[in-house]
Amino acid sequence: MSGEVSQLEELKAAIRGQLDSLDCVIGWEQGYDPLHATPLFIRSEADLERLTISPLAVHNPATYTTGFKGKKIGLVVRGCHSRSVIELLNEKLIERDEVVLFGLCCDGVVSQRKIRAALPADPGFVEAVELGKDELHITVAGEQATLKLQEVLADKCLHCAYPDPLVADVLIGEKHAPRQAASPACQDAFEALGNEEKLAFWQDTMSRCIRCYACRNVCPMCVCQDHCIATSRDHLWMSQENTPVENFMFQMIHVSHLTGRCTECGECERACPVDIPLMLLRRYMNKQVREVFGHQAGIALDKTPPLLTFQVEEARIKERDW
Amino acid sequence: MRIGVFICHCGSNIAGTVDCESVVEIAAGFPEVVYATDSMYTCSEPGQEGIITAIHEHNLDGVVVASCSPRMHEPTFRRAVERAGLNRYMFEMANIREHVSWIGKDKAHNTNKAADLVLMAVEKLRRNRPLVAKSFTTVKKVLVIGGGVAGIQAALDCADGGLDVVMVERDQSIGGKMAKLDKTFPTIDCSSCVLGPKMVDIAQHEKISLYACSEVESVSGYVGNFSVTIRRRATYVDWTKCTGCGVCTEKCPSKRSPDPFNEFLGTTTSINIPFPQAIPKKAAINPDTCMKLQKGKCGICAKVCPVGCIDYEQQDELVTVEVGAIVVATGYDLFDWHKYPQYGEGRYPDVITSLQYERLLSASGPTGGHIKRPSDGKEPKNVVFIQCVGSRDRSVDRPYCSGFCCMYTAKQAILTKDHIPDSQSFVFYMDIRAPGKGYDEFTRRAMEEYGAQYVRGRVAMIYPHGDQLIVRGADTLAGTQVEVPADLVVLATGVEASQGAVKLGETLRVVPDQFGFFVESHPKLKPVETNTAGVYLAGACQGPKDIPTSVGQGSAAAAKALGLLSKEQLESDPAVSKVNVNRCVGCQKCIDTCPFGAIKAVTDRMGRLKAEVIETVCQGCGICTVTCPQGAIQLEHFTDNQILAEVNALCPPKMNNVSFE
Amino acid sequence: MERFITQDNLQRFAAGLAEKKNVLAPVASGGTTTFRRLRPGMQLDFSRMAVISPKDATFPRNETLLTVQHYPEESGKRMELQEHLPEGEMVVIGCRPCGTRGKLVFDPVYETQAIKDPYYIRRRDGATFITLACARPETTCFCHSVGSGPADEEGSDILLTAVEGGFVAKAVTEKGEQLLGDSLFEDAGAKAEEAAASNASARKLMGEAHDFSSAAEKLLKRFDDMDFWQTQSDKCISCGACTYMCPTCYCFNITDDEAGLVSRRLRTWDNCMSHTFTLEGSGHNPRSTKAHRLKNRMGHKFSYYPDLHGGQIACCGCGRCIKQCPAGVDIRQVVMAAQEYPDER
Amino acid sequence: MSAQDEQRELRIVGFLCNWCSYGGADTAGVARFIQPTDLRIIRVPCSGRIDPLFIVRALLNGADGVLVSGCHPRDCHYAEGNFYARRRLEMLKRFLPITGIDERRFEYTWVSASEGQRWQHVVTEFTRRIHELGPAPFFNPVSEEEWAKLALDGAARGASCACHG
Repeated sequence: MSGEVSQLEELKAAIRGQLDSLDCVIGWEQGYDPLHATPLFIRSEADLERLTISPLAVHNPATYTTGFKGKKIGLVVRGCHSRSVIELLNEKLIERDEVVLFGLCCDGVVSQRKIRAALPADPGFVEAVELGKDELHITVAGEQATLKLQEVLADKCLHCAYPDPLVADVLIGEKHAPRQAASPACQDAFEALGNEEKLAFWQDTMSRCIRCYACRNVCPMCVCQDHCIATSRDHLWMSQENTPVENFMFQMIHVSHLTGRCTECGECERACPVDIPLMLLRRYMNKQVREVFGHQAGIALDKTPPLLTFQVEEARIKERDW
Repeated sequence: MRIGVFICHCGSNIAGTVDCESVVEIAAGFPEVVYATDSMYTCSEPGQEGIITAIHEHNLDGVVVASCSPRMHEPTFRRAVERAGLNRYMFEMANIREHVSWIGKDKAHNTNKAADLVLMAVEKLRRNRPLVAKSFTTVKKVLVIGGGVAGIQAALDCADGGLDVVMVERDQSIGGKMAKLDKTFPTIDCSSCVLGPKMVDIAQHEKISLYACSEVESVSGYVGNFSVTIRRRATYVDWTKCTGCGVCTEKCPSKRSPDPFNEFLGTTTSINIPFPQAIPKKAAINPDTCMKLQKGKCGICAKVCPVGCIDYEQQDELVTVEVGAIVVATGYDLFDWHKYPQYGEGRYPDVITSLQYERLLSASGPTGGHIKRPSDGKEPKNVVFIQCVGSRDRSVDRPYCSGFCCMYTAKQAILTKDHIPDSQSFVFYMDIRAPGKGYDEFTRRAMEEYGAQYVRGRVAMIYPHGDQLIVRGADTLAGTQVEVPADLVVLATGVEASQGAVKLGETLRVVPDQFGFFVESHPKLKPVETNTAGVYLAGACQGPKDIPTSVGQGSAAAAKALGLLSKEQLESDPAVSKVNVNRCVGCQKCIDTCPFGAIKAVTDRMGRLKAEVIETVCQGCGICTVTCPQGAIQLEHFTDNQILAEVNALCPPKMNNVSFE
Repeated sequence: MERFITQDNLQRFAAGLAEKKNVLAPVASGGTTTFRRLRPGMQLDFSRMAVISPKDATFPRNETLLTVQHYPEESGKRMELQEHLPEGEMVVIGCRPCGTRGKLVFDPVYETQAIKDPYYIRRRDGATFITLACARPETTCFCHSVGSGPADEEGSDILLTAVEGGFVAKAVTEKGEQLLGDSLFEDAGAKAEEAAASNASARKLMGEAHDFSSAAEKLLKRFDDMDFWQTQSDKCISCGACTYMCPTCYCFNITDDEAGLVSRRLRTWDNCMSHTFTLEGSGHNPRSTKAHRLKNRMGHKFSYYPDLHGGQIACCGCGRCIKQCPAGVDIRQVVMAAQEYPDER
Repeated sequence: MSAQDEQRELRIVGFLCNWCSYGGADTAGVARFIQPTDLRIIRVPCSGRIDPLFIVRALLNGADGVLVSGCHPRDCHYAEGNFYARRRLEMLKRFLPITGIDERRFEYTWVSASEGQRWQHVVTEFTRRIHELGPAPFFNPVSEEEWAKLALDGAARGASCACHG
């Protein structure tokens, strides 16, 4: 805990030093209850005092960068957030000299979904939260609950290969030893299902979707902004009808447009108000991209997304004989 | 819209297996179709008149014709609807012949399929919009790449027709392979006597500028307005001053420079004019062997040059020219016969190529026209010719026939007898291919009058024996094995695509086939056109050819270029990409993926980046449309909506009214 | 009239209703709880407030307004229209007082002197709401700040209050009273007092309400202050989660779908946070940024609507938009920020 | 495949580039190479114009199979279109399994304008494959019974699923 406090102070000092030259710095503060953080747009010393970097601070600040085009801003980034920044830089969607990156070597953030499942009552009734070194002490509906942090970390963190920012101007915290990425067990289990079961799963799951497009709008790589073909008036891509097939069509659009660009920050899944496990699709596509192109989005500067280029001889595309 | 549908019987071609009347009946019920009919031959004069009349009578603003492939008659029908006052893009075709009646046996299924194809066409047409071609002016100048006989002919014809011509030649002189030949078949006339005057014409024609020792570096632009960058290699001689007097070549002490003009049979001086009739007749230094350039010592040529044109500091120079059309005449290279183990892989100096033999025969060659074999300079008595070395042989990936080797082998056998009356020629062959005028008679003369002994069979091996070579092969007609002692073996090495062809093809967007020969637009009807408008082919770069055919193609390509540039203005295809600036977020992905550089970034008045299509450069492939995630750039006539309309026509979305929950 | 029903019997009662009518009830699925059409074998889930509001009952996400059949030219008739007015009855079980009351916002819009929306009116008249009173407020709840409370009966036909072993059911309307005649309901007896006590305790747990009384006026004052709205909307990602989950949002979109000779006119939920909501045909958009859109959403709920409709705030205080916002935008904070904004210098 | 199945046509959508494969299909027609009739061809200028989402849309709309064909790599009329297409289409093909849509329902290949016989072979083989797979299931349940079954299965997964987060 004390480590985190000193890191927070170190970060605040770093931000304070640059605040004058920046339009704002995006970090996190406590949200509507002690269990939830919310993005914080720091413009003054007073704002800076509210900054938090606890594992509850989950939002990907890279999502907001394209909205600040032409202005110079600061971002507090974790490893996965830095990947989004790199991918945006690689796609020339933001300029390197327009972002100052305050990097946090990250030990993982929570999954509110897992916390909800682990708590004795709905997290809507949370009264107090105390952060221990490896655990969360939560008072909910008058009851005390202690959750092991490891057990409520987001999937992306449990299997994160890049906990430390891959690009940063200021780096806070201690770097981690290199780690191997892995795919979560539920991913493997789902992939092992038969076509009929998978199809039925998506049919039912997509019937929950209200097509609010939170998954799209929270995605740092969804840069079409207001011009997504799914909500365009003059395109035949989709009906406005809310049915499983149209809802799934949108997910296919999202995944297709993210091919080789998804940095696996998990924001789409986090943002979904009806808990659709969207990362099943994203992770699977990313796996294919890795296998065929040896490419992972946002892990190195100056890389072109694989669908925007080609090789005359594709080493790993085996065309089928007829 | 008010759409008219016309179902063609194509005689019995379609009506034989498609119930055209039923298709008409079904089509009449399609959305916005107000008129549907059938006709015997829609493409015929009365058929087209029928369309025009219907457009007027029924006030149609869109037409669907269901008949043959649009690759066949789309232009025909577009002209017809245009004659009736419609925009030619308010027309769609359904291919119910090649894709239906000719391939399906079941009439009911065919009829059903034809109706579906008509529905797709109707649904697409409903989203078509009139497109208007843009006119643009053209540069009345032609680039000819390659100064062989095909290129020379094309250049002279274009220049005589009034166009300016830029000729680019990689070597130091034009003339190509033909300049190296001694005599030509079947007339045995002197090659340089025929070609020489034409080469001189190139040099002297006021409309032709010649860039020798030069290569095409890059090409941008589009038909009528190409911009070509030419790299002029440093020759270390100022050609504006050089008179070709040759004093430098006489005095040059470095005499061991390889001599490509003589097919490396001998060596030459570092500063050199390749042959007496060279055009341009200018000296050039081979920097690899020049002592001055290699070691900084010597400099004799500069001292002896009477006009002071030697420049050791000269650099490559890039020149940009604007041209309206391009003729590609890059010729061919010889197959590398060393791949064949049976011919010694180069171990025996007296195994030479046919082109080397030409140089031995030539009076301007390294032996002054006396046949002396390379090993010891002796005059050979027994000369063995082996045909099809790198032709018609799948084992070396050269399955094609090089076409003219049979003829020049016969010619060389005849010339051998002329040069050495007591000599004996043997020719190992597979088949004699002599289909030209006077050709077969010519090969018979070689055998009958000149006593060349033809052996039908392949050679299995060559091995040395004393100062001779033994050629062992099969005589398949006699059914025996033969061994022929030879003083000299001449390989009729086959033709392969010029080495730089694939790279040049990428530059020009002309596709090479699997062997590197450029692919013409249509093998029969468009033999000199390519799929890139304004780029034409002449000579062996399209496939193996002899001299008369190459000359003929040179003239044909010139005629195409002249025809193209005789128009004051050209029209661009309006089916190109278009940017909806409201949707464009300026990510420039389309710019990165466009193969033609047809999209550029511009800044709007708010200072935001936007993509902009250069209409005349855009070729209409649609790669950008798929690249753009927000659909801001749409390929006109093949927009997302138009294609999706076809998809939805085939697989209609289910409109079940089962409520959501 | 107050009756008692056990938990199991309520499930049975709901299943019985579902055989005759459409029943919409909170059902757990895939880790979340949403209102779904109750089908045989499905269990009611009252453990948490459903993520999506029950507004589908009176304002469905999809409504086919009419279908069109096209005919060939020579047939003489070009097209035939068929209206699709909703039929049948709908019972919503287990919605909370806030969600139930939210639908009342629709009435002044869809049924006025001048305009009567037949689709809406039919659905509203055919709908029955069996509401579940809240025993305990969530951190995002603020129904009491918009004139309601955890046991508000407004808009309900029956109000259920959880008590030991089951629920006390109070009939609010005649329709509700009829339903309570079912044999699965028992005499409430002393349970009625238990329910009343629970409701009172819940009210107390709500704590102090926000005072939104000056919101209408103060929001209007900030109308031209785009700096204010830009700051307020900093973290908003301009998605539609808030509007789609909101029990009171009633904006719709009308689109035509077609498949060959059949086409239909569809009414679907629209979302004022989206760019296309106000995109004009010319390409101009009067609400071109998320700041404009957030201003409108707040203004509409707390200023423009109340101005038009007798002070009624177009927000039911359910807190869904706060709880489910991917970026943590808090509607209470935004309104308070406008209210507390210092008056003109 | 029973005789009756062979009789019934399935819905197969083809996307063909104008310069090579559409020409190849024409060549097959000119040569009267008999083919199954299920396929309907959408003509596009280049395989690089084919958005993988067209294929997804067709499959979600109930297509039983989708076949894409373009110029052989290196032979693209637009120089690079099929190189981009190859990447896009390969990724779609590899992605389909996670959706539960049988990836065998989608195939892409290259056929040149001269390969009429090859086109016949491709169409015949692909159509045979689709018939073996049978009609594709609709993504949207079409009847109340199907809706009910789905919703029930979903509800059976219950609220306890925290396997993602």
